[in-house]
Amino acid sequence: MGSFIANTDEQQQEMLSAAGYDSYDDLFAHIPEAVRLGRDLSIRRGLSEMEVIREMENLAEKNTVFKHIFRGAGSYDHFIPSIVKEVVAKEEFVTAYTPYQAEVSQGNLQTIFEYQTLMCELTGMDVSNASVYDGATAAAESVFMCRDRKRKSVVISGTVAPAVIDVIRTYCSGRETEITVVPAKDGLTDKEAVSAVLDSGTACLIVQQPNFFGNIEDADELCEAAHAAGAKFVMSVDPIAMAVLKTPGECGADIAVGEGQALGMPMGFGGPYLGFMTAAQKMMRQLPGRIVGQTEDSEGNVCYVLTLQAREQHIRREKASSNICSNEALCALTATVYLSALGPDGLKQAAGLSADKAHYLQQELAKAGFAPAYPQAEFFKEFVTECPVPADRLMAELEKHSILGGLPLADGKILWCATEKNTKEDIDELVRLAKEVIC
Amino acid sequence: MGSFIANTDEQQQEMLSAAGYDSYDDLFAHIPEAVRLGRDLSIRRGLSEMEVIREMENLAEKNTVFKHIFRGAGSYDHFIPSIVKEVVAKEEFVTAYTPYQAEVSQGNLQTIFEYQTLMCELTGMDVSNASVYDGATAAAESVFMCRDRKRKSVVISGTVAPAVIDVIRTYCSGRETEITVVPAKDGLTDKEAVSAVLDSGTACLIVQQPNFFGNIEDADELCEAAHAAGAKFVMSVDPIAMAVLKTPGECGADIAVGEGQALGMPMGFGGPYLGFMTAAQKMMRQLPGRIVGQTEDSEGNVCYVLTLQAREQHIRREKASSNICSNEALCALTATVYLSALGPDGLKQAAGLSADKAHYLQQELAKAGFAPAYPQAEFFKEFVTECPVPADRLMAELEKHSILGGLPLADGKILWCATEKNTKEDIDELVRLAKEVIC
Amino acid sequence: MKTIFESSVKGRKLTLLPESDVPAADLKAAKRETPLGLPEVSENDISRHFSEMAKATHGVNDGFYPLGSCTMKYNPKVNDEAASLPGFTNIHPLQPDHTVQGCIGLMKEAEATLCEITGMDRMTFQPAAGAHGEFTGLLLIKAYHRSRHDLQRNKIIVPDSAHGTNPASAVMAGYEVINIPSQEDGCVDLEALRNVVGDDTAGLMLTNPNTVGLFDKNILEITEIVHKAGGLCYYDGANLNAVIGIVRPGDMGFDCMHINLHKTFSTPHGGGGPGAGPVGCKAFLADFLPGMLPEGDDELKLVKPEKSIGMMKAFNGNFLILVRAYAYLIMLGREGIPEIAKNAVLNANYLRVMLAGKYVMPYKETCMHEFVMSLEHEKASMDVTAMDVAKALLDYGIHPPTMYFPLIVHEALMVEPTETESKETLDSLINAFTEIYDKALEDPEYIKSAPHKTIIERPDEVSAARHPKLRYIPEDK
Amino acid sequence: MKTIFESSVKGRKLTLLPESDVPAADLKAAKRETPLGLPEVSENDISRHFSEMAKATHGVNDGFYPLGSCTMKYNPKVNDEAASLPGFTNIHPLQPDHTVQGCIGLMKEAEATLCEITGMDRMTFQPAAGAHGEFTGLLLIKAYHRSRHDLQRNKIIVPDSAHGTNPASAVMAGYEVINIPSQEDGCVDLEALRNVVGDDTAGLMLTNPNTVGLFDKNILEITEIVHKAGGLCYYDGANLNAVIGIVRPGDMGFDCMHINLHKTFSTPHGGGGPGAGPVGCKAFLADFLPGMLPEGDDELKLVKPEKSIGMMKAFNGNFLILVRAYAYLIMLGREGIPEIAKNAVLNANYLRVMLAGKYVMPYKETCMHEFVMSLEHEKASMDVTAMDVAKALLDYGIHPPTMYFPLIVHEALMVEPTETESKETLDSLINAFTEIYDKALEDPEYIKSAPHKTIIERPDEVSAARHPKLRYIPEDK
Ligand SMILES: Cc1ncc(COP(=O)(O)O)c(C=O)c1O
Ligand SMILES: Cc1ncc(COP(=O)(O)O)c(C=O)c1O
Repeated sequence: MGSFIANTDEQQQEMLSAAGYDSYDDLFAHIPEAVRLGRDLSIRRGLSEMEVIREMENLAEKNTVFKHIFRGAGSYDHFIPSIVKEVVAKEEFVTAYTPYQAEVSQGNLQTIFEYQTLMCELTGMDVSNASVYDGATAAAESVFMCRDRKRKSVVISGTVAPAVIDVIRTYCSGRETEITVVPAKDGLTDKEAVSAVLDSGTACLIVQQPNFFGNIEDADELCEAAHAAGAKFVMSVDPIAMAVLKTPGECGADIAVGEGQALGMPMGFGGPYLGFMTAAQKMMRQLPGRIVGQTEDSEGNVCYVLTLQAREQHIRREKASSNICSNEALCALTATVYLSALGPDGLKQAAGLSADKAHYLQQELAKAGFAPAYPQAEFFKEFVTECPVPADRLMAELEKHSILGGLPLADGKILWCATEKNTKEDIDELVRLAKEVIC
Repeated sequence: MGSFIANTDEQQQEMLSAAGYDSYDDLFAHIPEAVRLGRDLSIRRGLSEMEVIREMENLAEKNTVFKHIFRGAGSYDHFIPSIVKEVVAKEEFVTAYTPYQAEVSQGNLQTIFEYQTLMCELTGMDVSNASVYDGATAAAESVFMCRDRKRKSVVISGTVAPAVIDVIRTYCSGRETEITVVPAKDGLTDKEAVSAVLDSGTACLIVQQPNFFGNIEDADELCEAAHAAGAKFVMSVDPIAMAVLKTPGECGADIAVGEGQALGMPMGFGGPYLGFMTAAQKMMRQLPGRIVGQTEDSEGNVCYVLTLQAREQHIRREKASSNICSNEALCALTATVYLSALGPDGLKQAAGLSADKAHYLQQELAKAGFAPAYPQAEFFKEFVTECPVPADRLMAELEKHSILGGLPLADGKILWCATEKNTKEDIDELVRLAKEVIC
Repeated sequence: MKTIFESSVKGRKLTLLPESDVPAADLKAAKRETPLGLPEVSENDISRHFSEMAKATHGVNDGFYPLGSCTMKYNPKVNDEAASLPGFTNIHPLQPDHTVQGCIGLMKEAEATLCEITGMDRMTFQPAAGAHGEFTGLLLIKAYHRSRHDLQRNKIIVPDSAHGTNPASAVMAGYEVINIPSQEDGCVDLEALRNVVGDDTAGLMLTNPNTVGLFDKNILEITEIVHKAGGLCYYDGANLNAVIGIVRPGDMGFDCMHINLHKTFSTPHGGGGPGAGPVGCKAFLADFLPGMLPEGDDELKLVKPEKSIGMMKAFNGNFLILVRAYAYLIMLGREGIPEIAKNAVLNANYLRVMLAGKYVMPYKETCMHEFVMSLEHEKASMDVTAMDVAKALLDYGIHPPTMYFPLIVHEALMVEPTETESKETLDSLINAFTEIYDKALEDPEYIKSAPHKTIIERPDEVSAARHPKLRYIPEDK
Repeated sequence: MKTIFESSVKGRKLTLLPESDVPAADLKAAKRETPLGLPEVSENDISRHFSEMAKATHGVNDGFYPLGSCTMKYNPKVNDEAASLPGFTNIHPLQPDHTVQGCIGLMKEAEATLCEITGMDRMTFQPAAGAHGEFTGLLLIKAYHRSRHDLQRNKIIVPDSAHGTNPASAVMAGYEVINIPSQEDGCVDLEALRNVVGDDTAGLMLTNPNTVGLFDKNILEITEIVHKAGGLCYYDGANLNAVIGIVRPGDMGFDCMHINLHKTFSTPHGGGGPGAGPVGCKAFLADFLPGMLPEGDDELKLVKPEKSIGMMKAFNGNFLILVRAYAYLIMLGREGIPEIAKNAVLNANYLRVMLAGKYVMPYKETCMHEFVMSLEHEKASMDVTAMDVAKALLDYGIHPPTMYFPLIVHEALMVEPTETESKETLDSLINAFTEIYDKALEDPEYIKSAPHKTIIERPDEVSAARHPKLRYIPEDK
């Protein structure tokens, strides 16, 4: 059996006595018999570390690690620089708690301050929080920021990722919040239909950029439509795309949210990921979660603290803007190091390469007989094609060559993705195999 | 192309000017034309980090990582606790230089002091240095510690690992040092033959414990023989075995050396490993390499420094006890953390389990038709068997099942090894396969 | 300390990505026009900057961290090693089930183990933290009542000693919060409870041991009162470390609950997350669980429960955190798990008794894994507050206990030593507390102006909130 | 700081290894009787102890490290990531060749690349460090002369400015050392050299740039003089960073040489190793190389050269260090390699010129990657020594330059900034040096008692050597 108990049996006895107890039975005597388990847990015997690592390796080996990944849909195989992994593995960062004690947490606090700055830079917004659970919960929290007594309904474009829509629905299921999902048109937000449903009860319009199908929305127009109805405009964005596309700030959005996984986090079967949230200045006090601010100590030194806590659950309890307590701090640090390592040129390069590869893949797939599903739309690093055969057959063939193909959609189409990690050679191989399957 | 140059082109220009140079040509103008390369290096173009890591992964994949390893012969597949890897990856430990500046190197110095203590404890000797390159060079350096004007020859038991003997030979090839290797008898040191060659010119007798064949030598008797001839007695030992076997100190050895790889270092295709050297007090000033000592600072605080430097090349130059400068400090730290993690019980357990598995393997192999080569000898975690078929055939079969079998020896025998990592199940599988091969 | 932005030099960069090997895509969409203000630095700059940041951060590796309600135990490194295996990290969340049998298998085993430990029947791993789990559990309760068309149940009862997330979660789930006062000993006032339950009671949120560290002996009565009124009982599992292997929430009458893997199950806190807050429930609630649950024996698959409340998070939750917790679970196993609770409780009581000589313990009973001390007396007599004592501890290299929580104790310091701390470490805290007390008597100003050895003095929190500076702004702007 | 032994508590332990699943072996051999005095600690104790140790160690990640002759450049993390791939770490050194094609392929490529960089024809990766390489090279020279039955060549010529390892290595190889004085500029005195060469000359050991950082312009004449006398020329490659991609030792007339991968090729120093000191040589020496060399095209194998001097180390050298260097080599490539030398030289000259205002530079010429300053004047005028200035730098978070080397310059400080440091960092050193100088004028005692901000003051080295305490001894012993 493994154990991380520090005290030896002897020490435990000594301490029991010192605290006035005969034995552990005595120590636990105040717990009513009726609720005691009174038996051993019916779980396996404990293992030594050596056995644990062997068993974990065996489990990991039961998963297929694909060499070439052409699937995105919310989780992306971007390159992670070594320095990112090195920095975020530092024991101090890994093991600290939320920085309640500023005097011994300046490093943690300052990196969050840097994270907030980076997220504002990326999205073009004024203020940022210190992270929420993931991109989908970030979108859901944004609804709560916009809702008020008068405006309780939400309009979501049908081009927003289904998982994000699902989470928003679930989050809103407790409080009466009417959700209208406006079906997509040709892989893009149906602007007319959206304008038609926006009204004086609409708290916000939520749009994704690039959208779930990889297509680039005309965000300016959608923002105008939302604002014309007095609703807030929320954009859920791919942070990598922010290096090249018009930002939420530039589009006039009130809130920007998104999934930060692409900024240095592994796919990890879905988490931990990073939900980021930035907002226009006027919405600062509606932001959920931790926020770090700069201040001075009693000697006048610049320093950092958790601030605006009057929004938070531990102060406001049932009146808090959100219930969030622990967030995804280490993921926010990861993004901070990633963005520092890439820098402006590197992030533009990552964005550019992803777009280049995706466009090349789309052209080659089209030649091979996989027609683009939305030829009129412009896309970034993801796109949808038709699939002349059942998608499963194609996927099975690709899997044999350690390729994870695009995501089969419910309508038989496929959502492909490329990043800077996909080489021309790999793309050509994929296309060759795909061609074979449909011949 | 990759680059780790900090300064931008602009900064470089600025600095060139500030230092009084027009250009890089100007900066290098003093180098005679005749020796300048004057062309590009004929090597590959530089890569980005992403390409580098992909290429390194491809190379690594061209190697076979065996799941089950039954080969030792100087490099051992012992279990490495996670905490060991975590600690030795700390950037400060990894990137510092030799601790010349004690005031900012107390951590490094103190851990070396702890390492020295641990090595003394393990071997039962009085003093230790801070490491040398590996076990074989440690053995070779021990010869130089023993040699003097009168005693210039070395007697080595033929049961010492061939690689160690080779290195001693090479090290001694520069200065006239007669080396006599006394052939083994039944897998053990031939005591009579050894006694017969020891004489007043013998600087030292070198014996390995357990020896290359895995057998346990009667070190006391050999020590007596060496001392009787006025020679020093040097023992090359397996550090894991020290948890259970009589130590060099207990046997009366003058010097103990050994390969420390088993103490937490990966096999790594041969290095970096750890040469350890400990000695009786009287030989302290003959030790080669760095040594750390405890002292006090000007305020009376306990602290640590590199000491006894009068032995070293940077002070004594041609009169130094050795030329060693950089050693294997991070490996010494690895051993320090490993031994702290295992503790006395853990190390005894590692030793005991290795011996248990090896003995089980030997018995099962014997039943399967692989007779022990040295049935009279007692062994620790390695042993030699006969092999009724060409060893290559057996190895090829085992390889198919991801098993690295024992080391085929020149005489057709096989040197097997087991550690705590080999389970009964794996051993039974190996024996089953081996049996099949000879049927 | 300089920010990373202040090290930026125009044009400085790393060389991470290759040139393109395909034609350039020509995007016509509206482009970003604002300059991208990311720092331009070298890898060396990054290494040094974040080394400096790490050194200005107190981790568990730097010393004792007896932060009450947070279970800052030692995080075994084997957890991290397991979670960094490429067979876990490089797995896309939307891979087909047959390619992720290891992941699903791990979820299945972890679920079975944690259900046995908690006395629950099924569990979802989607929630990313404790608060997220609370919200999930409350939605389960809501779905349950709705499924029975029991629609008037719109109130959640929460003791005033509860963690702030409880009432906040209840509101997010669309409930009205009914606060009930605690008794003097922090336990539930049965009378008060009986008075508030009714056919509008959706449920009760409770943690046991409660937030002052005491085990509520009336727990079976409490849950029965709620059940009798038709409500369900939600267990805030943040305090599971006290009872793990000894008492099970399921056996205390709770219907659903969350677990903080980042507390009891030793996954690191990461400076504020990521954690994981799996939610377990009794069988009758299992059909409502969110996300995808592992099913099957040989061929495992992820299946969405029939009447699922939906999705609490995209994908499968903080899976790599679960990997860590699972490594910990299989390492400790049957014999190791109860040792946690025993030693956590012993360590807390040892400290409590040893400190009772100098400091006032508002509760004299045996505590569980943590206890609360009150500095009310010190504040009155020497004008030294809980905050002052906490800050003075910083100079000993000890992270202070939780301050001013729970709200029902004045000048509270809440101490949770955890089972991974040794007697020597506990004694060092006793010593520090004792010295601080003595110093406070002798020279209160010294304590009131603590800390003295940290890189900054006490920060001005008021002006931070009054004039929020939430991002770096370059000097030239 | 407590030693790990002082945290030991009898019976405390980790649980790393399983119970045995086979019968216990019953060893009859003589057993260890002395108690095994290893510390008994928890994993938590280990984490905290070594965290404390790491924090008391200045690494490159903590700040500037301009240690002359040591090339303390930034070590890219991608090197470490590559070297931690299981396909490298979990490889037994005695695996059959067909199972280690990746390792041999890497050795082959690394050899080809480093040979092109140095102008050598073949290379062994067995030597574990620079000094080990020197010893290897000298044995090659010896084997060469022996093979020609040229047996009277028993002297190695070494300039008095040489690194201490050079004469020490020569002696290990059984040579007599002939020291020749350097000229005032640290360069070889051609007359003195001509005077000592003869038919007892086995060879010359030299580094160029020399140890004062100057490029010896007469290098071709020097190597010719030695060659004419029948000797060979050995190049100490510790200073390769200055000339890499610009000048090749092979083209300067050197016959063999070592490279410090842990200097020029950016493998970390590990607090004093492990490094790697591959030895390259011209074709006529290749048959004597030690260890196993990669051969073959498709099916690679490791082959021992025909007349090999033998083995310098068990197995294949510090292979995982070579992996790091190889990652660095392929990353920089053709264009990146010469940038190293250019920027290393530029950074050194920038510092040299900027510091020349206050400090005396004994050599006024353009330096290469490092330069030497002399504090002789300061010692005479203010009684402030090179050591004092070095210690004062510690208070700026800067690791001091190498002190008192080379021996031919009095009160020497040898500064090597490396190419990975930025102008801002160099300016911070200039600023520190300037402030120290000014402070020394004003208050020399302050500088003489520096450092003031480190965890200890200057240690008493004399008593350390006089009463050596080389291991921890428990109080009760
Ligand atoms: C009693 C209690 N409940 C709930 C929570 C919330 O957990 P988390 O921070 O993971 O959301 C905490 C955490 O501090 C807690 O102490
Ligand atoms: C000029 C010179 N030669 C040789 C060496 C020896 O190298 P190593 O320490 O790797 O043995 C050094 C290292 O300091 C050096 O500076």
